[in-house]
This record gives sequence, structure tokens and C-alpha cells, in this order.
Amino acid sequence: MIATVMFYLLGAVALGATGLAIIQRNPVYAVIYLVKSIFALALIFYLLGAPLVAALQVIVYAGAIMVLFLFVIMMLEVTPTNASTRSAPGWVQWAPVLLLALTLVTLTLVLIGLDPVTSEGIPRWHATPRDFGYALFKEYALAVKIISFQLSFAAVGAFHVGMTERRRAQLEDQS
Amino acid sequence: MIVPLEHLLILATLLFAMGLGCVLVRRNLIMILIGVEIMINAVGLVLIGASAFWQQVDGQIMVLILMAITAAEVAIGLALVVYLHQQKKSIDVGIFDEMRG
Amino acid sequence: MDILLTLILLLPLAGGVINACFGKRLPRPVPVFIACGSVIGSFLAALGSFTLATGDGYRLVLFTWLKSGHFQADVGLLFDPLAAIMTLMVTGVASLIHLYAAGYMEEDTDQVRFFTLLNLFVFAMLTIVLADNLLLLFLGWEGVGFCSYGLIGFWYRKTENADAGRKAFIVTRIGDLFFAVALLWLFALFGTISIEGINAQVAGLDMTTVTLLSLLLLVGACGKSAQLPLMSWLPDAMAGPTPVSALIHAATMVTAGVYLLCRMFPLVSLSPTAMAAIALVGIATALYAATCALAQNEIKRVLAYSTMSQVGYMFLAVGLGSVSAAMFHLITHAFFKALLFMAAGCVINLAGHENDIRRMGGMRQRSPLVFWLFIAGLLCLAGAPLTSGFFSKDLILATAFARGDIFHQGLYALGVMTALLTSFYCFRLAYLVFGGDYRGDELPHEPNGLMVWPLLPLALLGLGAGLLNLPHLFAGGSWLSAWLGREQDVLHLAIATEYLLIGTAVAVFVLGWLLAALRYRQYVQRPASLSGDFLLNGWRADDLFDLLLVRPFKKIGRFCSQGVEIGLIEGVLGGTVRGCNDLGMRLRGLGAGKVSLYLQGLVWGFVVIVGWFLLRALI
Amino acid sequence: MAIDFPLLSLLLFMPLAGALVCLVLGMGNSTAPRWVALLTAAGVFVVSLLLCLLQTPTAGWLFYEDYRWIEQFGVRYTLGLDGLSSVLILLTAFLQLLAVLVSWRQERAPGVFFALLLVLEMAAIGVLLALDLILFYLFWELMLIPMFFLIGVWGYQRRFQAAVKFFLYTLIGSLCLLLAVISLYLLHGDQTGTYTFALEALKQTELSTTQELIFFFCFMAAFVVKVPLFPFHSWLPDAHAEGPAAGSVDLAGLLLKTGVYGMIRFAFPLFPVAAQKTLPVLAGLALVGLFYAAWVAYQQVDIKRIVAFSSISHMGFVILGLAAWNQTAWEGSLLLMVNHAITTAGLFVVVAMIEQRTGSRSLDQLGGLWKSHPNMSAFFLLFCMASLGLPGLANFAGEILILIGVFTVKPLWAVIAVGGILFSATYTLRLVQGTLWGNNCEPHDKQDLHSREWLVLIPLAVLVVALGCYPQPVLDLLREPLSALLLVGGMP
Repeated sequence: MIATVMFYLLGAVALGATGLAIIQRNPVYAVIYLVKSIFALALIFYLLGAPLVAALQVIVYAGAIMVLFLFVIMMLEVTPTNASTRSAPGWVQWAPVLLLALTLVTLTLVLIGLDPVTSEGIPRWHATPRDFGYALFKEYALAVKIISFQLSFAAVGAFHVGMTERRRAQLEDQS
Repeated sequence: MIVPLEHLLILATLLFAMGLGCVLVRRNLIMILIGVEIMINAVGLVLIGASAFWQQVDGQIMVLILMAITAAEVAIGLALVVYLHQQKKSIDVGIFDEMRG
Repeated sequence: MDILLTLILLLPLAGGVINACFGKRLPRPVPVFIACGSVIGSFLAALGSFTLATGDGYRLVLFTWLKSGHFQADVGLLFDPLAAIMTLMVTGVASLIHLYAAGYMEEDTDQVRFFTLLNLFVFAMLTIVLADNLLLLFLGWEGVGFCSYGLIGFWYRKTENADAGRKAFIVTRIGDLFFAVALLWLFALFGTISIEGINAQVAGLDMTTVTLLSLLLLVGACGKSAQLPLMSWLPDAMAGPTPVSALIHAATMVTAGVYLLCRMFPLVSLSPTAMAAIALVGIATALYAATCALAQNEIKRVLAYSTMSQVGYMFLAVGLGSVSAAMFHLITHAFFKALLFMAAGCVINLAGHENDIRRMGGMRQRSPLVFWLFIAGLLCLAGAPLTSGFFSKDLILATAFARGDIFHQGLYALGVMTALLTSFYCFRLAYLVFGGDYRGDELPHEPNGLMVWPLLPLALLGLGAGLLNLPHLFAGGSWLSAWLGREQDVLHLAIATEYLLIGTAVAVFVLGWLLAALRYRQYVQRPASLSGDFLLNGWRADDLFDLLLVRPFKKIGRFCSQGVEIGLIEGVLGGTVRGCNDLGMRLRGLGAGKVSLYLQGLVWGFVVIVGWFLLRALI
Repeated sequence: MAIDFPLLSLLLFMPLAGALVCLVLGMGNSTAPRWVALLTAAGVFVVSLLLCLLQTPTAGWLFYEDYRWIEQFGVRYTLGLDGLSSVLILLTAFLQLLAVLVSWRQERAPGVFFALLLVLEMAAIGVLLALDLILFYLFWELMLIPMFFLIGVWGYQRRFQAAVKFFLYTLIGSLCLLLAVISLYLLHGDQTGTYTFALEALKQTELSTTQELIFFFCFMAAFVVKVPLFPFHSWLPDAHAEGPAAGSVDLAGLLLKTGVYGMIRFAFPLFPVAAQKTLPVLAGLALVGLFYAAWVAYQQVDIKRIVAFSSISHMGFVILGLAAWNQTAWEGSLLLMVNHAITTAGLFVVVAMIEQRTGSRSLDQLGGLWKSHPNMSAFFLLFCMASLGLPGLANFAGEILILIGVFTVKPLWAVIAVGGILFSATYTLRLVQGTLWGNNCEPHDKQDLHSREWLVLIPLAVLVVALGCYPQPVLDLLREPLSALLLVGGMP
């Protein structure tokens, strides 16, 4: 019972925080709101029986990814004044997108409503760390390896792309 | 039963729509990336929900993988943002239209 | 005989074609010989084949011109009494005029073109006369229009001349259109365009159709014969060389309308309304032209208006139902008017190429021979007793009088009135040109022999042609009426009435003479008066036409070319082009590297596809 | 008569071969291409004359060739020649011969120029012979390309705009045609199971009235633009005014004819019911165009544009004759078309000569040419008189037959059309007056006609007179084919 109430509460928080995040002029605020939304989502994950994922959500998303965002924002000194000349989109820009989003939502709702099978509800259940570990390192072992490669590629790529001109020139001088 | 699956799906849809709106409307590259994050989160929510619904861990593993991919994506993406900012001294998407037809 | 008949047509054509193709390469007098020779040959051929024309006439089909479906038009000749007498007149007068022209155009550098057109004109005129079907007649009809266009504008370096030619062509063409419609209608009704065929079948038609057809033919005839309301080209046509005026605007082309109505008389005469209309047009033109002639200052324009007036008499005669009176006047008029024009040409030469009668005078001293020739013509025109013009005009007026009812009495009265005016302007011309002393300062330019001696036979013919149809009163046998097979045209009036009519005619002639003598015996320089000006400009008919027809036409033209062509059509095209351009620019804006737009498009596409499947699922 | 030798293919591919030779020899040699072109055109003319002389006035195909071509789509290479096509092919060959002579002194890339002329001739002949709709469409589009380049490369200042306008106009029409051809093909295939583009087979397709109307409009879109009928004419004056002399001759003599040919060979027989229903519309447009073009022509200053508009006016007459739908009117229409081609070609040729000598085409600057160039002026006068419909000259014979045919069906149309004759006189006389009469032009080239020009003008002049006085041979050739085509449509 309390889980249900919590779900709706957390859902509302997630929605509200996300909504606030996307309309912020200053990206820093947006990131902060997003972190709030991520926390709410992490709790929902926990409610839905995924404590490990919930923890990772907090650690990786809020702790790593969002902080990376903050770093970049601060590094680039992106403030509303110099971020762009017309940073906050007005109604004119929002209207078609809102329409689009609404259509999308309506369509999804209709799709959901059409399927009678799903009206059962989510049972109370949680994955044991053992199950989780088994699946991850047995069935999905290959995926984990690929993902690790990918992460290292991404690191190299980010390093390469993010290099400054000066540094690039230096490197070329050396070679 | 915690909650009907529909409600979860609705929540995810709304989140996804918001992320999408953010991507489409905002002109700030960082905000666009933030929009992408929101959408990925929404997808993650659905995966977790499905995982709970069928009581299988696969969904959760998907989310894990998703997170890793996201991290990679954000790393590359932000690096690109930094690079573009070096080139143009701006991160407004309107400026990056060299591929205009 | 067939060959002779063919030669009538063929000789002038051959002459024209040879001159057109090779005239420039031939030594100088040869083209003139060819031209004159061909027309004289044609005259001789006409004389030789004259006997063929008895009764219903002689038909000769040369070849089929057009044949399609039920429609067939032959190049065929119909040589009946009417055509025969007309052929003789045309070829005869044309021969004399050609000889005269040989003298008149002696010094012109462009002789060949002149004689080519003159020959072709004679050919076209003879085609009108001899055609056995309406389409061939139409060929001649348009042919004379073209030749007169070329001849009026012969001295093309002056734009006014070319303009006059164009005016003549277009105004007569307006009439031609009506003729063309009549032709089409007649074919639709009878399935044939043969003149004999049509005339044989007209009896069965209902009255409205007959009236309409006759009126169409009337308007067609009006165009060629310069009758109201299509008369305004004739005075301007005097811009052409004098032989042209003599040939086209006196003897032949202007009478084509009368001839057409006589040709189609069995049809036309069926409708009393049409007959009355013809008579009214005739008398109105006669009166109108006579008033205009009073005030003209150029010798040839006086004659032009007199021509119009006399042709009006012929129309009146047709309207009265007397073909022989019309033809009689046509023939006598051809003689004396050709004479007058050619003599006028001599006078103009004598006055040193001066057209204006106010700057003439005393011409009698310069050349008595020309004086007497001109006077002979004028007497005929004025209707001096015992001249041909007297008899022919009198026959028309008497016919009108003999009909007895009030309408025809009125026509008679107007006819007499016109005769008075005619006599008056004739003697005005005579006094101004020949009386008194020379008022100009040009040296005379002697006409050569070729220009004078063809006038002699014409003068004799003019004075004596009355014999052709001498009425009973003068112990004549009305030969022309008999030849044309129209005994019904011969009048049988009480002797007293006849004397009364003749007395009136003589009185009118004398009265006109006296009035003219009173006014013009002594030349007085008169200031231009308002009424004189009005008459001089032909009742300002040109201005009226300009206002009613020419300007609206030009306006419509300008509207079409500026408004519709450039404004509307080009506008629509330009608009489409601009629209496409704009659309292109906009579409280009869509692809302007804006990722969010691409994404939005992607999602919309997704939405549409999902929506479509949903719709399919739901329905 | 059965002749195994593929004469029609010979006729069709002779110009193409000539064009290739022209192209090859034209590289670095400026005199060879014109001789090749002249010989080829002369050859085609001789063959087509032969075909005409071999004709007997019968309804069927005198020559017929049918080969497999693209079998999976039922496209065949089918050519057929009857009196109708033979007359028009003879006309095409004759005018093309003159076009080559007219552009004899072509300095700019003569090899390509003459090659294009010959390709154009091939395409026009192909259009007149093809009996398979795809083959027809192929030639129909093929006509566009050489014409586009002839105008766009060898024209005057605004040539490119004119060429593009011409191209777009006709292309849009043609695309409608293609659409209709393919749908008709599919429809016929669905009905009978045999998929074919053969004209005779497609005539049997059962169509509802609405379908017929739609197809008919699509077909007519292509033909009406080509003719051109009144509101679709605006490419023609530009194309004439900006195109070279040979281009104008070909436009007036070849391209315009194919539009009418398409109507009577394809559009009317394929969709008789729709044709009957739309005849009044066609007649109305034709009448409006007849007057409209005459009025606009009167306002023009450029003599080439005057002739172009007179062309539109005359084609209005032709279409009016078609709309009357009877033997006399149709024979008149076809005859007028032939005569108009000859007359207008003559006019364009002389206009080009005038421009060569005076450097101007403006009525304001011309005048008094008779004085300096009497022979040229005489020809011009002759063609002008033929154009205004003087009896005894070419155009009149056609016009009067049309009028008679129309009058028997719809008197009012004919009466209105007669009025058009008057206006044709007004602008033609203005044209004559502004160029020949008067006194205000000093041409820099005093040379009257030289021998090559005589060679071009004399045949035209002879034909103008001959066809005016004795058009019977042409009418005899046209009679049977036309009455057969009329029967297909059924009398209204």
C-alpha cells in the first residue's frame, strides 16, 4: 500500500522536476533539477524491485554523468547571457513541439489502452543480487565485455575530441 | 500489486515526451544532451517496470547496459560540445549548419 | 468556244502572272504591251463569245477547286446575258484604261508592279462576273479587294496612300464577312453554292430566312460598292493613281455590289423588306454622297462622291426590282465615269499635278480637247437630256414613280433632289476647273497622246450609250431589258406622265446648272464655313467610325495584350514561378542543417505511421 | 500492297544516321555538316514523296511495321502509315529541307546544330508514325530536346528563358500524357489480362464516362499545349521570338502539327465519349483564341511575335474545325494545318531575311522595304496575303472548308469565326504596312534575294499558290483516313 502511494508521489516528483529542468534558461539549474528527477526515479526503481540498479542510478547518473555535465558547463562558462542569443524558447517554438508531445502521449495511451493483457499490475517482487549477478556475468557476459570496450573507446574518443588546438599543435610538433 | 503497469508506462511516456520536447525546442547543445538523458531515463523506467512485471532480471541488466552506454555517449557528446565551443565560441545549434542544403 | 470563254479569264491572269514573275527582267515597254495586250485580247474573246450568252446562259466547268464531303466548288464559268454584258463592259473599259495607263505611268519606275496588279484586278473582276458559284465569286470579290489595296497604296512611300489602301481593304472586308456568312448559310440550306442552283431553289424558303439572307448579301454589296454605312473608304481611295480610280472606283469594282445583287436577284426579290432596305440604302447613299460632293475641293474626290451617289442610284434600281435599270445605269455610268476620271487625270497633269480645284481654273484654254471630253462626261453625269446618263437615271426615277405608293413616291422625290444636287456639283466642278483664269502657279504638264485618245471612244459611248435601252417614247426598243430577258422592267406609262417625268428631269438639270452658274461663274475665295466643313469631311463619318469602331478595337487589343497577355497569363505564370521559388526557399529552409527540425520531422513521421496503424487497428 | 522492305523504319532512322554523321564530321569542319544535313533531308523528302505517291485513297494502313520490343511490358515497335500521316510527313520533310537551307550559314557549332535539326525531324516523323503509345510518347518527348537546345543555344538574347518556358510548358503537358497512358495500360490489362500499349487494343478498353473524361483531359493537356490552344499559348511567342529562323520554321511546321495529329489519332479515338462531351469547350477556347490572338497580334511591335500570334489564331481555326466533328470541317482543319505550316514557314523565313538586312524586327524601325528589296517584299506580301486568307492562296481553302463544316453543325460558331477573318486582316495589313510600305528604313544590306534564298522561297510560294488553287490531291489523301477516324468517334 505504502509502496503504491510512494510510487505516485515519486512519479509526481520526477515529472515535476523534469518539467522544471527542461524549461530552465540556465543549464546549471537544469542539471540540478534533473538530478532531483533521477533520485526520484532511483527510488521508483527500488520500489520495483531493482535495488542495485537504483543504487547505480544514483552513483552513475547523478554522481558521474550529471557531474560531468556540471564540469563542462562550468568550463565553458555557459550562462544565459552568452549561451545563445535567444536562449529561452518562446511559445512559438514550444507550441508545435507540445502538440507533437501531446500527440505522442495520446497515441501511447491509446496503444496502452488497447492491450487488455497489461491490466494486471506489477507484482511485489525484487531481484536478488544473486540472480542479478548470474544473469549479468553468465547470460550477458559478452554484452558486458562489449560495453567495457565501448567505454574505453569512448574515453579515448573524448580525449581526442576534447583536445585543445594548442595541445594538438604540441603533439604534432613532437611527432 | 504495487501499481498497474499502465500507470508506469504513462509515467515513462510523459517523461519521454518531456525529454523529446527538450531536444526539439532547446537550442543549447547542453540542454539537448540533457533532453537525451531524460529520454533514456524514461526508457530505463520502462525496462525496470517490465522486469518487475515479468519477474525477470533481464530488464535490469538492460538498464545497466543502458547506463554504461549513456556514460559513453555523454562523454563523447560533451567532448564534442567542448570541441564545438572551441571552434565557434558558442554552443547554439543554430550556428552549426554547414550541412545546409 | 470554250477556249474563247476561258481566254477571257485566262489572258489577264496570264498577263499578270508573267509580269509578276518576269516583268522586271523584260525590257521596258514589253510588260506594258503584255498587260494591254492581254486585256484587249480578253475583250476580243468576250466579243467573240458574246453569242454564247442566250437564254439561261452557257456553263463551262474548268476543274474542281475544292471538294469535301457534300461540298463542291468548281472553277466554273456561267456566261449568261447578264454576265456577257458585264464582261463586255469590264473588258472594254479596262482595255481603254490600260491604254490610258500606259501613257499615264510612262515615267513611273515601278510600272511592272502597276500593270501586274491592274491585270490581276481585271482577272479578279472578271471572275466575279463569270463565276458560276458563290465561292469562285468570292475569290474574285476578295481578289479585287487585294488588288485595289495594292493599287490605292501604289505610291507606298507616302504613308497616307498606304493607309488609304489599308482602309479600303479592311472596310470592304467587313462587308465581305457578311457575304461569307450568306454563302455559308446558302450552302447549309441548299447543299450547293452554284448560283443557278440556289436561284432555282429559293422559292421554297420561308420569308425570314430570305430576308436575312438578302440583308447579308446587301451588306456585302455595300462594302464593295461603298454604300452607307461602309462608304468611307472610297473618297480616301483617290490616293491611288488616276487610272486606278477610273478602273476600280468608277467602272468596275464599286459596281460589283450591284452586280452581286442582280446575280442573286431571284433570291433578293423574294423579300419585300430586303428590297425596301436596298432601295433605302441606295437613295440614302445617293443623297449623302451628293451633298458631300458639293463641298469637295479635290477634283478626284468630287468624282469619288459622285460615283458613290450614282452607285446609290443603281442600288435604288435593284431595290425597285428593275435589274435592267440597274444594269443600264451601271454600264452608262462605267463609260462616263471612267471618262471623267481619266479626263480628270489629264486636267491634273495640265494643272501641273495639282489636285485642288481652287487652284485650277482656265483649263479650257490649256487644252480645249480635254475640256470637251470632260464636259461630255459631266453632262452625262448631270443627266443632260439625250445623254446616256439622262436615259439611265430617268429610267430608275420613272420606275420609282411608276410604283405609285407613297414609299416609292418619296424615293422618287429624293431621287429628283439628288439629281438636282448632281447637276449643281457637276457644273460647280466645270466652272471652277475650266472657267475663269488659272489661279495656280504650276507649269502645265502636257498629257501625252495615249492619255487622250482612249477618252474619245469613251466619250462617244458615254454620250450614245442611251441607245442600249432607249425607251419607247424615243422610238427605242429597250434592247437591254430584252437581252437580259427582263421585259417586265420595261415601263408602260401614260404619255403625259412620261412627258411630265422627262420635263422634271430636264428642269432639274437646268435648275442645277443655273444655280451653279450663279454661284461659281465668278470665282470667289470663300472662307471655310461650318456646314461646308461638315460636308467636306463626309458628314464626319470617319470620326464617327473612329469613335465607334477603331478606338474600341484598339482598346480591346491593348486590353488583351497588356491586361490579359502580360497581366493575367504572364502574371499567373510568374506567380506560379514565384510560388515555386518561395516554396523551394522554404523547403530549403527546412533542410538548413537544423538538427532539431530533422528530429521533429522524424518524430512526426513516426507519429503518423503509428497513428495510421492505430487507425487500421481501431477500424 | 505489301512491301517487305521496312520503308518506315528507313524513313525514321535516316535522319538519325544523318545526325550522327553530322556530329562526327562537325568536329573541326564547318561545311561538311550542312551538306550531310541537306542530303539527309533531301533523302527523307524523296522517300516521303514516294510514300505519298504510292498512296491509294483507302482507309487502311498502307505500310505497317510491327516488331517485338520490350516484351515484359507489352511495348511493341509498331509503325503505321496512312494518308493522314503521309501528308504530314511529307510536310515535315519538306519544311525540314527548307530549314536546313535557311540555316545554311550557321557559324556556331554547325555540326551539333544540324544534328539537332535532324533529330527533331526524326522525332516528328516518329510521332506521326508510331502506333504504340509508349513509342509515341518516346518520340513525343524526343521532339522537346532538340528544340530546347535549338532555342536555348542558337537563339537571341532572352533565349534561355524562352527555352525553359517552352520546355516546362510542354513537359508538364507530356507528363499528364504519360500518366494517362500508363493508367490506361494498367486498366486495360486488368480488364482483358493482356498488357499492351497498342493503340488498336486500347481503343477497346471499357471505361466509365468519368474515367474517359480524366484520361481525355490528361491526353489533351499534352496536345493542347503543343497546338497551342488559347490559354496555354504563352510559350509560343517567346519561343518564336527568341529562337533561330530554322527553329521557328520547325515550331510552326512540325511541332504545332503534332498536337493536332495527337488529338485526332489518339485522344479522340481512344475516348470518343469524352471527346464528344468536351467539343463545345474546345470550340469555345478555339474561338476565344482566334480573336484573342488576333487582337494581341495587332498590338505587337516585333514582327516575329506578330507572326507567332497569327499562328495561334490560325491554330484556333484548326481546333474549331476539329470541334465541328464532320468530314468537311476535318478535311479543312488538316488542310489549313498544312497550308498554315507552309505560309507561316514562309513568313518566318522572310522575317529572318528582313532582320538579316536591317538588323531590326521592330515595326517602329522598319518600313519601305519594297523600295530596296522588291523581290523579298513581294514574297512577304504573298505570304501575308495567304495568311490573311485571300481566296486562291493556301490558307483560304482550309478556312472555307472549316467554316462550311462548322456552319452545317453550329452556325453560330461559324458566324463568330468569320468575324475572326476580319481581325486577321487588321494585323496582317499592319505587318505589311510597317515593313514594306512607308519610307523610314535604311537597310544596311542592299542585296535583294540571293540564289539560296530564291531556292527557299520559290517552292514555298509555288506551294502557297498551288494549294490555294488546287488542294484536291491533299484532300484526296486525307479523305479516307479522316472518315475512318470520324466513324470511330461516332457522329454526335
